[in-house]
Amino acid sequence: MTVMVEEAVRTLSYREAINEALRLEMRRDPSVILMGEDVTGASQSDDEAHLDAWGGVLGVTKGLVHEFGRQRVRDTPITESGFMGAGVGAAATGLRPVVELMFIGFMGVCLDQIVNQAAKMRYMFGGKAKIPLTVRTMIGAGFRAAAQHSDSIYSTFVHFPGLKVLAPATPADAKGLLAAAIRDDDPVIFCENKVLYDTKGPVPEGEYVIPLGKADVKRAGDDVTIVAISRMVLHALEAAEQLASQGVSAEVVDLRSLAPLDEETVLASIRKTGRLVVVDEDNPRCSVAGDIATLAATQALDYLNAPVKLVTAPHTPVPFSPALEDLYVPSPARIIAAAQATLG
Amino acid sequence: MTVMVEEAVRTLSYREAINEALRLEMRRDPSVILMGEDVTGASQSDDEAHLDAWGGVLGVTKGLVHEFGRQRVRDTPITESGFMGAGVGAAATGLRPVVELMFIGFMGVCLDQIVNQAAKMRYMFGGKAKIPLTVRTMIGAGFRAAAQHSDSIYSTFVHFPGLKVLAPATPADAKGLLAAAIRDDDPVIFCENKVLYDTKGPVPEGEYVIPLGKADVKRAGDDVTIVAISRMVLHALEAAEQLASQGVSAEVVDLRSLAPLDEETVLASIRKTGRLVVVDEDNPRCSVAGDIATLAATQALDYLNAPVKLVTAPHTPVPFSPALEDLYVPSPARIIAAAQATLG
Amino acid sequence: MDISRDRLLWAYERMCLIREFEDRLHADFAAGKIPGFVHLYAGEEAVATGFCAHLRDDDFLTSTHRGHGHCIAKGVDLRAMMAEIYGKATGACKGKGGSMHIADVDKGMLGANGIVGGGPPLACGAGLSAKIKGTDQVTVCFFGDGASNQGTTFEGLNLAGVWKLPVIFVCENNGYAETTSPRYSVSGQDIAARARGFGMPSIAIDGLDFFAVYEAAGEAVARARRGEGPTFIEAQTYRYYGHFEGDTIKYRDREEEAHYKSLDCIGRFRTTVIEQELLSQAELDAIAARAREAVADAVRFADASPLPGADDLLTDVYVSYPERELWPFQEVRA
Amino acid sequence: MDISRDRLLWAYERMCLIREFEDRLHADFAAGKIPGFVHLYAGEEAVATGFCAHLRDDDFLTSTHRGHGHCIAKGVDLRAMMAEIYGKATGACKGKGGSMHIADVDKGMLGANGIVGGGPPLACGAGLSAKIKGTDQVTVCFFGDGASNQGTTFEGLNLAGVWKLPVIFVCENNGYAETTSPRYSVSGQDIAARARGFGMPSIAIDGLDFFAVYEAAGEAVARARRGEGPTFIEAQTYRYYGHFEGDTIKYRDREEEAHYKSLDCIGRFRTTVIEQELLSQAELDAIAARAREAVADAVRFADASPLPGADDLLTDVYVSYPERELWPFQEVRA
Ligand SMILES: Cc1ncc(C[n+]2csc(CCOP(=O)(O)OP(=O)(O)O)c2C)c(N)n1
Ligand SMILES: Cc1ncc(C[n+]2csc(CCOP(=O)(O)OP(=O)(O)O)c2C)c(N)n1
Ligand SMILES: [Mg+2]
Ligand SMILES: [Mg+2]
Repeated sequence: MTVMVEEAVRTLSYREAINEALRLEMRRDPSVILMGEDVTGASQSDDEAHLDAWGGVLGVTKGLVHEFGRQRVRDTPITESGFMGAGVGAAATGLRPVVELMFIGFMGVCLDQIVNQAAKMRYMFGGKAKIPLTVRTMIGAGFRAAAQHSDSIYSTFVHFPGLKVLAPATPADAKGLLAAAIRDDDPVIFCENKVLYDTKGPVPEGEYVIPLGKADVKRAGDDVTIVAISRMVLHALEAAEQLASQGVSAEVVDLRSLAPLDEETVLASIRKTGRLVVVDEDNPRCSVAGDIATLAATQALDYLNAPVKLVTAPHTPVPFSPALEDLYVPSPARIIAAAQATLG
Repeated sequence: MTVMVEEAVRTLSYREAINEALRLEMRRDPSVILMGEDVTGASQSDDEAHLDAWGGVLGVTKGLVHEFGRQRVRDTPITESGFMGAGVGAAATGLRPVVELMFIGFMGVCLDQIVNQAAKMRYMFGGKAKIPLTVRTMIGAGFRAAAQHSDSIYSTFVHFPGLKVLAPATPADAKGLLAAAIRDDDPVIFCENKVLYDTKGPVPEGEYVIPLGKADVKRAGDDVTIVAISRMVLHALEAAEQLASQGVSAEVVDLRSLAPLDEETVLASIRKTGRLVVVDEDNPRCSVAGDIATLAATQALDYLNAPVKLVTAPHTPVPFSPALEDLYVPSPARIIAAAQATLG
Repeated sequence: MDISRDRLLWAYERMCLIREFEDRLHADFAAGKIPGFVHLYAGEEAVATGFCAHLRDDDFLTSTHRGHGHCIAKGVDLRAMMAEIYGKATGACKGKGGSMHIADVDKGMLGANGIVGGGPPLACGAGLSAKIKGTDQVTVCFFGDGASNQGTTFEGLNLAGVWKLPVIFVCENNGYAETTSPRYSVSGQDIAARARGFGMPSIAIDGLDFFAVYEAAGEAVARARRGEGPTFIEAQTYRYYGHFEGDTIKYRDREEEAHYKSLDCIGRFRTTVIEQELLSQAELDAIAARAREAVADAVRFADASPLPGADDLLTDVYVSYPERELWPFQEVRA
Repeated sequence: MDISRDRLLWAYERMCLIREFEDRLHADFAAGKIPGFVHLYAGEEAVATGFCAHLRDDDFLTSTHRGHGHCIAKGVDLRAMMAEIYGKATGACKGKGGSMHIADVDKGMLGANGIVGGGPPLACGAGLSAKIKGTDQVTVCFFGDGASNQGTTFEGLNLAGVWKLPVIFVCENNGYAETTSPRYSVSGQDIAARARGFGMPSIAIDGLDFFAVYEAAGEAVARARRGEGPTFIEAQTYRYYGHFEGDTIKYRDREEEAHYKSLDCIGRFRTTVIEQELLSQAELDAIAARAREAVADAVRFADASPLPGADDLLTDVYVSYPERELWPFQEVRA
């Protein structure tokens, strides 16, 4: 799989970039189907006026049903185990389903189909099945959506062998990684940060596929490595900008692919800077942030000039009150303080 | 909560120790109830001969229904979300339920009730609920039970704020920690390693409660710290024994309480030995093993004389074939090799 | 109608409070005063009120994302509710839960719930508590037509049936789950009939008619109190606003909305009690006015209340937990 | 009976193979030759066989922890099955799955499944594939009476109904889920009636009578092939051995077992076909003998096969993944 940039680069929102990736992959491959709750809307109605009434709860799949029809763009009843399992079964029998789990916090009503069926089938069957399933799901706090609709608990999926897990931070990465996820022959969890949907950035036109498993150095630097995930990449870049004005050169590594982990890119940066800050909006116990620290402790110990610093959400559910939620999400200020602490 | 040893110490199996803890807590507190699939058996039958036909799939709850009756020891239909949620609802309204999730690998069919309801209710309700729920569940590979019945995926629960997670390695710890779990006012996941049920050890008679959140140094040593969980504690002790014969003094720290983590005990040992090996039967990504490495990287870096070594299961499901499963579970030999590697 | 004057007064007051509360939130959300996902109950007042009219403070109730009406009917404090929705420290949940998680366990209100189908298993647990303690407490489990498809709901029905629990399952069929009608999502089309398959009495009623709800609820509650097990009731109703605030409601027609509004549960209640000379217009007007004032007061209270402080972030996660483990591995905190 | 001689011969052979396979495993488990959890299908042969008699190789089937019978009826290779149960490299799943996960996707056998209720959603997916590709492939979803209570099962029924999928849900009611009878666990007591609530044809049949199964299955499969949607069939049957091998079966009486064994599906099949002069005793005996030999051959094959090697531990997790990420953070591997 290679990166291909065919046409000019325009500015799209993260939402538009995802929509475009879905559209292009559905055009390219008739076995790609999309399903989830209200991904079009009003499936009971034959009235044209009702078609695509929602296009997804936050409008990400808007317009697809017009091009691909209700066969391939399917609203589901509220039965996540049912339709997630249907995605797994369809993947095992020749389709390439993209299933929307509206919020990642709903994993609990359908986890078995993801981690015990999709993730394990190939291994349990001795390699005689492949499950080209993509699960799109929303992560991210900051939406004032409270404890059950704001999690970023991708680490749960990362823990399970058999799954790949992606978390793009920019519109371009969202497009390129979603295309790669859909084309991939393994089950992939694709985490969309809902707080990023309206952020904009340059996105290549036409076919654009980013290989899975590659982190991306979003800003080069020499003094300290900041590894960040999803929206935290933006906070890390903001912190790096401010650190620069203080004479500190921070390198920002966007992990992008949480599983597989791009050890090389992370380790190369740590070896260069000798200092590591990990920024993760997920809770800290058994987390991807911990994995980056573990990587350092097991494979780059001799390069570390200072203790590793984690900057994560607390070990608490996401609070509703904006006053608290804003403290919950790692801020640029905390990242700066952590980076400074590594510099002694 | 304190450790209380009231009477003499006898030898019990891990299974018997758990059964005794259940019995004593049910005697002590009428609000303690027990439920799960076939925890007694044959609930359709009034025939005395059928009563307690199973006492749990591996006989752990045997005998309890005779003393406490079918009101308090309840067989459930196969509806894990239903009865787990019933446990949560009962806990919120004044009972102290012990709910059996037969195998931890079944978490996927009821996770929501554990991580979105039980774990978050207190926080979401501003402290106005308490959920004194204990979930007993089996972990552990080595039973030739294949990928869906052999997981040790406690890290999934550790990740979620609001839960406490325990994993005893010895009969005495099983008794003392289960009593503590049942008395605790927060939801606790109690992980029983099925491969340990027939192992025996001294267990205090009568009331015996081990405070939550305390690791236990199962063997003192100076050269290298081996932190281990559940059955891996036995493997670590075996490794330490062999290392001793090679002149290496290994300290074995039994984590016991995975959440909360006993940072003090772990850090004190690392600071003493300067070397860390972490042994965990769970998969390595986003794991408790990673948390221990993270602890070292963030809080004991200056004490580390060698890179941290992890000895875990691979990033694969548990294979069925005994030939493969025996390679899957961390062996004493791997622990020894890792310890030696830290010694250069 | 076998219902006391007091009960009628109470019911009218509750319905007015709910309507007023929701209408006010609708306006204030549009004005940008309220954050997050807010699901309004306006239109469905007769259901929550008709059931809660039969409940005691020590009875239990499980709810949904659309929980304001259930809370008000069960007697949760209006000021605490409004402050919660505003994210204030004085909220029912100290601002930590918000609209989707308002709870008042002391009042038997076991929480609004952001998970569709989250409630039925919990309701079984409350029912089990009552059964094991030998009390005659009853649990009412509200959920939507969308939730009626969720596996957890069926599991709850089965468990309540097997254990003969004092639980009443109330499916509030308001015609839509987000944009999706049960005409599409419910295979077999008949929600109440499905529940009959679980061996419990099950009927569909006009949920826009307070008296129909009151009567069916009375029988179900009495049955549960007598220890005769669960009942299922599909209350057919309608929500006036969008799925959540901000929804532009492109999936249904304005004529349909007008039709249901012509059957408005509060209006019909008024007409009935006036026609049957059970209550006077003046009484009703006074209640409506008081409701308006109570909601205005709640808004003033919420507005004036302080936000939670940084310290509150880490409290209420556990009954007991080492403080440093609430932000493990790091010193740089918020 | 509208069934060809070939079909009859095939059916008898499959039933004998299943019975022989399971009886042999029972003996070999007792002798300590077989590891792990082994759930035997003996007694229930008519169900798997009666359904699979109508299936093509490209039709799909989802199964349960008690999957040997389904596999054999669908045509999975006996040697590969036995080797799998023995944990050998030559097994259907290279020894990685074992008894509870035997699969042969090429034969449309989408796997035995260790999760009770795991199959129905998967079956919907296979049905969806056929529907979207426009083929007339059919999916049969086997599950137990215990599984009939699982939320995922109800979700599968609903989804198949809503999408009119070509899926046949076959509840193998063998009287027990581990030790628990549906008399206790199924609220309402009538599994087939419940499914009717989902708007699909649903009947209960004598699952010990091959011909009854064959007939009901034929109608359901034809209906599905015609694109007319799902059917539910509760096949009432009985398992001869314990829940799993090692179970001492203290939860049911020997008289009950004797009663059901007197209705043995294979015995009744023999009687019927001989009485109706459809097949001869000699033919049947020859088939039974061949089945015995085929199973003995499978055991010899399994016995002689090599165990998987250390390299196999890390293969087949993904189609593609960086090798070092299969044992991350560590060099000291097995
Ligand atoms: C498990 C789960 N799936 C999906 C959602 C998203 N969601 C929230 S409300 C809703 C519709 C619920 O419909 P219904 O049960 O009819 O209740 P109503 O909103 O009509 O009151 C959906 C799909 C959710 N919160 N939880
Ligand atoms: C989700 C889940 N819960 C519990 C179990 C444990 N278990 C395995 S088989 C079984 C009984 C299943 O009964 P039934 O569906 O009637 O099938 P049968 O064994 O009778 O064929 C149980 C409880 C499981 N494997 N998966
Ligand atoms: Mg609705
Ligand atoms: Mg059964």
